Amino acid sequence: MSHTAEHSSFLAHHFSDAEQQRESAKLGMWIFLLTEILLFGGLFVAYAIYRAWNPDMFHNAHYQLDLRLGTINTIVLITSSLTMALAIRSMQLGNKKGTIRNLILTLALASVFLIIKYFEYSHKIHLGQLPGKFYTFTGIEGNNPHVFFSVYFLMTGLHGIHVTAGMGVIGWILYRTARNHFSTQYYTPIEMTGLYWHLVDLIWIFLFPLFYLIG
Amino acid sequence: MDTTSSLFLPPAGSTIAPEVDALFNFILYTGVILFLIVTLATLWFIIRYRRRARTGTTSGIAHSTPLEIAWTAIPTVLILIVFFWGFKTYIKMNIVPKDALEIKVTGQRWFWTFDYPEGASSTNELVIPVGKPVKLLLSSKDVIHSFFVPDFRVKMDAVPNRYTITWFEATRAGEFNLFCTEYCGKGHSEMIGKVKAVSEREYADWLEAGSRAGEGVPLEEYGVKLYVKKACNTCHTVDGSASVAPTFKGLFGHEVFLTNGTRVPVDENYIRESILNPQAKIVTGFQPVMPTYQGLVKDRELDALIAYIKSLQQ
Amino acid sequence: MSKPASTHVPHILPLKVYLSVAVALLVFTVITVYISTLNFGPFNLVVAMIIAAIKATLVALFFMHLRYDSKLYMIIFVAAVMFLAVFIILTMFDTMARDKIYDVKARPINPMAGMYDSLTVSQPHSVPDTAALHRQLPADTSGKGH
Amino acid sequence: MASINYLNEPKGIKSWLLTLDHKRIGLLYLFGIMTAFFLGGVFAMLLRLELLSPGKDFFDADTYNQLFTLHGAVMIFLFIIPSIPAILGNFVLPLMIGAKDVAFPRLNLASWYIYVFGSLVALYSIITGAADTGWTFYTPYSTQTGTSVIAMTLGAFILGFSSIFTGLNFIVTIHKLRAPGMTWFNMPLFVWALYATAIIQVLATPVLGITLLLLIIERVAGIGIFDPAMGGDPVLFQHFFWFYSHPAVYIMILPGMGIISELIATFAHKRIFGYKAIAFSSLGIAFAGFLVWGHHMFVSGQSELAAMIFSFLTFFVGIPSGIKVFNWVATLYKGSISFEAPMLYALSFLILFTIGGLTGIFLGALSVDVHLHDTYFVVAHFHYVMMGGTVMAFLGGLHYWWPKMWGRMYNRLWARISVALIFVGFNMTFFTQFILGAKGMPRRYYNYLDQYQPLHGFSSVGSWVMAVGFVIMAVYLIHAIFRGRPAGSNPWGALTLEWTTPSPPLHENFPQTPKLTHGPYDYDTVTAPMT
Ligand code: HEA
Ligand code: HEA
Ligand code: HEC
Ligand code: CUA
Ligand SMILES: [Cu+2]
Repeated sequence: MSHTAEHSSFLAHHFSDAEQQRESAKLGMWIFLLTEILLFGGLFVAYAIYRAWNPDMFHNAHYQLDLRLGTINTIVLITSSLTMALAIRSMQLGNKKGTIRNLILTLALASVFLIIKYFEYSHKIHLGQLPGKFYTFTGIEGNNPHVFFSVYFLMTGLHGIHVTAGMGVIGWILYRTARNHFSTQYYTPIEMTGLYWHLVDLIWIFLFPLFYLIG
Repeated sequence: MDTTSSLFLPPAGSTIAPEVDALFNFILYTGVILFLIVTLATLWFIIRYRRRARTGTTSGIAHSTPLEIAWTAIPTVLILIVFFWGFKTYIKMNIVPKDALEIKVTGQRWFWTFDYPEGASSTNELVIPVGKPVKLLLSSKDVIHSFFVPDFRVKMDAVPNRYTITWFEATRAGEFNLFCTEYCGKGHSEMIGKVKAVSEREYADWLEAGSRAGEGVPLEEYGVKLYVKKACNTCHTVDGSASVAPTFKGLFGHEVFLTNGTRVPVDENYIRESILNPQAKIVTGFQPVMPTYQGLVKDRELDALIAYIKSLQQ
Repeated sequence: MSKPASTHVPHILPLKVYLSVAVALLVFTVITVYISTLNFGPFNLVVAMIIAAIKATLVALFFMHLRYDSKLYMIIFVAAVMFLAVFIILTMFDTMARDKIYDVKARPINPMAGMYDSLTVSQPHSVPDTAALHRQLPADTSGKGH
Repeated sequence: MASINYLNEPKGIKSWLLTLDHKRIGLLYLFGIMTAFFLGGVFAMLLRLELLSPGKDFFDADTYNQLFTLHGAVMIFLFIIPSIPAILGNFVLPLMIGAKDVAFPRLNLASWYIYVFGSLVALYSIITGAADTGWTFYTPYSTQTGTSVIAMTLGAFILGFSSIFTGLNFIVTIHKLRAPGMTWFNMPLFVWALYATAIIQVLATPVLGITLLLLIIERVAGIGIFDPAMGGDPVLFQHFFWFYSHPAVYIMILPGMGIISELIATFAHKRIFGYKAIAFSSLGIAFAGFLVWGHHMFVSGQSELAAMIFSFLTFFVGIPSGIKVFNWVATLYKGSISFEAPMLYALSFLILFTIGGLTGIFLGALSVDVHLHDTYFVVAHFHYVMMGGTVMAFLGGLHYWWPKMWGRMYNRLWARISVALIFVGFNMTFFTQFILGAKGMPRRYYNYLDQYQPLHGFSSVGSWVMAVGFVIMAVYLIHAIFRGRPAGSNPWGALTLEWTTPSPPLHENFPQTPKLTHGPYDYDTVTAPMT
C-alpha cells in the first residue's frame, strides 16, 4: 500500500488512511445509536398503548412523580450534554486541559442525575409504587396503576443503565485523554462517546414530558 | 354432501366454506400456472442452453422492458384480486347476522365448555342447529386457545381476559372435528371435540334434555357420563395409569401425599375440594394444572362424580 | 473507498453555537413545564411532544453535528425514528380499533389484575365468573353500542 | 498447497481463537452453526419419528413439546439467522469487494464469542427442563409454564447482539472498504443482498431484544405488559414478537437470494439479467418486510382494520420476490449452463422457493388464512421457504465457496447424489404437509386423528431420505478438507473478485489492492475459463 508510511499508532492495518477509519467508526456508531433507538422503541410502544388505553390512570399516576426533581434532572442532563460537546471541541482545538475539565464536569453532572434518580426510586419503593406484582400502593384511581410504574421503572431504569454505562465510558475516555492518547488528529473515541451521551440525553428529553408532564 | 372436496380441502360444511374454497382454488390454480411458467422456462433453458463449449463469451442481454413490465404488472393485478377477495369473505366472517344464536365458548386447559342461551351447557361437544347462524363468544380461562372446525373453515383464538367473536352456519347435519389450534401445553393435541350439527327440532330436544340431564339415572352411572362430559378424562384415567393427573382407579379410600408434606385420606370431602378448589391441595408428583370446576358442576353432578370415583376403588 | 491520505481538518463550531443551543434547550424545558400546568385537553400531549421534538432536533443537529456531517448519518437517524413510528402506528391500528365491529372485543373482561383483590383499592371490581358474565353480556355484544 | 495461506499461518489453537481474520472467523462460525444445524436436524428427525403414527410412539407429550420448541428455536436463532451472513458473508464479503477485512475485526470476533455464549445459554435450558413454548414464546403460556423459558429466551436475547454486530460490521464495510473502482453497481449481488440483510438486522433485532427482556421480566415480576392475569395484553406480545420475527424471515431469505444470483450467473456463465432490479428488490423486500408482521395474527383477536392493512401490505412483498425469480430464469436464457452441485442447489431453490413463496400468498389472503392458520400448511410453507429456500441456497453457497475456503474440491459425483436425495426427500416430507394442513391437521400436535396417519407416515419416510442425503454430504465435505484434490484459484470460471486470489486466500486476502478491470458478471465481454 502506498500510504503505509502514514500508518500511525492508531490506524488499524485494514484501513488505508485515518480518514477512512474515522468515518467507519462514526458510521458504525450511528448504526449503533439506531439500534439503541429501536431498543428503547419497544418500551415507547408499550407506553403509548397502555397510555392510550388508560389515559385517566396514567394521569392520576403521574402525580406520584416529583416534577421538581424531574425538571432538575432534565436541566442537569442537558447541561452535561453541553459539557460533553465542549469536551470534544476542546480536543479539536488541542486543548487537553479543557477536555479533561469538561469530561469531569460531565461525569459530575451524570452522578447528580443518578443520585436524584436514586432518591426518586427509593421514595417509590418505600411507598410500594413498584412494577407488577410488587406494587402495593393503594392511592391511585384507575385500572391497573401498577402498569404505569412497570413502564416507568423499565424506561427510566433502562435509561439509568445507559447513564451508568456512559459514565464508565466517559471515565475511560478521561483516563485516555490524561494519558495523551488523543490529539487534534485523532480523537474519535471522544467523539463517539459524545454521540452516545447525546443520545442518552435525547431519550431523556422524551421521557421527561411523557412521565412527569402528563397534562 | 361432498361437493367441494378436493385433494387439499376437506368437504365444506358451512355457508362460508365455499367462498373460502373458491379463493383457495383461485390461488391454487393461478399459483400452479405461475409455477409452471417458472419451472418449464427453467427446464427449457437448462436443456436448450446446457454447456457445450468450454470457452467463449455468452449473450449480453440483460434487459427487456416489455418482459419486466409484464412480470411486475401481472402479479400486481393478481395480488390485488386476491386481497380484495380474501378481505370480502373475511369481513363476512366477522359480521354476525342479526338473528344468530349466541353460544359462549370457554377454552381452558384442555377442554372446551359451551354455554347455551337457555342455561344448558356442554363440554367438548358443541351442539348446533343446521341452517341457523351461530355466534360464538370466545374467551379463555388460562392461556390462549383457538377454536377450529376445518369443515366450517372457521377459526378464532380464545384469549384470556378478553372476548373474541366468530360465527358460522352449518349447511349439513353431522359430526365435525373441533381442534384447538393455539398451542396450550401438554394436552394441546387432546383438546379436541366434536361439533354436532342437528336439525332445529333435535336441537330443541337436546336443550330440553340438557336441563334435565341426569334425572332418574343412578348417581354412579351419571358419573360415568360426566367423567367424559366434563372432560375429566383428558387428564385422569380410570385404568390405573397416571398421565397428567393421578388415575381415579383405586383412589378412593387411600391416602395421598401432598406437596405441602402432609398426607390426607381420600374421602368425599377431599374429592369435593379437589374438584371445586383444586389448587388448595396438590398431590406430589403433579403440576397444579387442574382447572377449578367452581360454577361448572352442579351439586348433583358433583355427587355423581364422587359416587363414580368411589365405585372405582378396588 | 480509500482517498489520498489527508490530515484531518475537523469542523469546529464556535463556542457561541453550543452555548446558545444549551440555553435554548433550557428555555424550552422551562416552557414545557410551565405549559403542562395549563390545560389544553388532549393537546397537552401534542404540545409537550412538539417541544420535546424541537429539543431533540437541536441536540441532534448541533451537539451531534448532524447538521454538518455526512447526510448518511441523518438518514440513519431519521430511519430509526421512522421505523419506530411504523411500529407504534401499525400496532395502534390494532389496539385502538378492536371495537370497530364489536364493542365487547375492545375491553378486558376484568379491568383490574387479579392481584388487586388483596389490595384495598379505591374502586369496585369483580372477579370473573363465566356463568354470570354470560347472563349479563348478550346485550352489549351484538354490535357497536355507542 | 504448501504455500502460506490463512489456514496454516499462524498456527495453533490460540491463533484461531484470537484471530481477527474474517476468513477464520467465518470458519469458526461454520463450526458452531453446523453443530447447531445438526442438533436441530436431530430434533427434527425425532419429531418425525414420533409423528409416524398417532398416539405415543417414543416420547410423551411434554417431551414432544420440548422437542419442537428446541427444533424451532435452534433452527431459527442458532442456525438459519446467522448461517449465511456469519459464515459465507464473513468469508467472502471482504474478498468480493476487494477489502483486507471487515471494518471492525475485533467486533467480528466478539460477535462469534457472543454467538457461542448465547447458544450455550439457550442449550443450557435442555438441562434445566427445556422450554415447551414453541419458538414463538407466546404469552401467557410462556409466563406460566414450569419449564426453563428464561434460559432459552435469554439465549436468544444474547444471540441477538451477535446478529446486530454482524449487521453493523457489514454495513460499514460495504460503505467504507470497497476497493478502488468498486462502485455500488459494480458490487456482486450477494453483497447487495448482505447489505439489505444487514439493514434488517440492525433495525429489527433490537426490538427482539426488548421483547424477550420484557418477557423475562414479565415472568419474574408480572409487570402486566403481556400477561392478561396482570392486566397485560397477550396480543401485544404477538405484535412485539412478529415486529422482529417477520423481518427476520427476510434476514433468512435475502442472503440466500444473493447467493442464488451468484450461482446462476456463474454456472449459466452469463451476464445477470436485470442487475439493478435484483439489487433494488432486495432493498424493497427489506423495507416492505417491516410492514406486514400482523399477517401472523389474523385470528389472534387483533382488530379487523389491522388485519386488513397487514394483509394488503403482505402481498407487496410478492412483487419484488417475483421480480427476482423471473430475472434468474431470464438469466438462464442463452447461457452456457453447467450442472455442478452448486447449480443443482440453485435450481432446487428456484423450484422450492417459488412453491414456498406462492403458498405464502394463500396465507396472506385473509379468508384463506383463517382456515390455514396454525395448521401443517403453515409448517409446509415455512419449511419450503426456509429449508427449500434458504438452506438450499446456503448449501449451494457452501459448495460454491468450499474450494475457496479449503483450497480443495469435494467429490462432485457424491455431491450430485446428495443434492438429489435431499431434493426428493424434502418434497416427500413437506409437500405432504400442505395436504395435511389444508385438510385441517393442526400444528404442534403430539397426537392426531387416525385419518391423517398415511400422510404423516409418508412425511416421516421422506425425512429419512433427506437425512441420508445430509449424512452423505457431511462425509464428502469433511473428506474434501483433508483429502480433496487441489481446487485452483477459480474452479468455476467466475468473474467476481474472490476468485482472483489463491485458494485458500492469503492472510490479508490480496497480494495487493485489487484493481477492478471488469464487472462481476461481464460474461459477454470477458473470456473466463469454464469448467
Ligand atoms: C425464509 C423465511 C420466509 C419467507 C421468505 C417467507 C415468505 C413469505 N411468507 Fe412466510 N412464514 C415463515 C417464513 C417465511 N415466509 C415462517 C417461519 C412462518 C411461520 C412462523 C410460525 O408461526 O412459526 C411464516 C408464516 C407466514 C404467514 C402466517 C401464516 C399463519 O400463521 O397463519 C403468512 C401469512 O401471510 C406468510 C406469508 C408469506 C409471504 C406472502 C411471503 C412472501 O415473501 C413470498 C414471496 C414469494 C413469492 C410470491 C414467490 C415468487 C413470486 C413469483 C413466482 C411471482 C408471482 C407472484 C404473485 C402473483 C404473487 N408466512
Ligand atoms: C431453518 C429452519 C428449519 C429447518 C431447516 C427445519 C428442518 C426440518 N424440520 Fe422444522 N421447523 C422449524 C424450522 C426448521 N425446520 C420451525 C421454526 C418450526 C416451528 C417450531 C414451533 O412450532 O415452534 C418447525 C417445526 C417442524 C415440524 C412441526 C412440528 C409440530 O408442529 O408439531 C416438523 C414436523 O415434521 C418439522 C420437521 C422438520 C424436518 C424433518 C426437517 C429436516 O429438513 C431436517 C433435516 C436436517 C438434518 C437431518 C440434519 C442434517 C445435518 C447434518 C448431517 C450435519 C451436516 C454437517 C456438516 C456438513 C458438517 N419441523
Ligand atoms: C387439566 C387437567 C385436569 C382435568 C381436566 C381434571 N383434573 Fe383432576 N387433577 C388434575 C391434576 C394435575 C391433579 C393432581 C394435582 C392436584 O392435586 O391438583 C388432579 C387431582 C384431582 C383429584 C385428587 C386426586 C388425588 O390423587 O388426590 C381429584 C379427585 C380430581 N382431580 C377430580 C377431577 C374431576 C372429577 C375432574 C372432572 C370434573 C377433573 N379432576 C378434571 C388435572 C385435571
Ligand atoms: Cu388449547 Cu391448544
Ligand atoms: Cu411473516
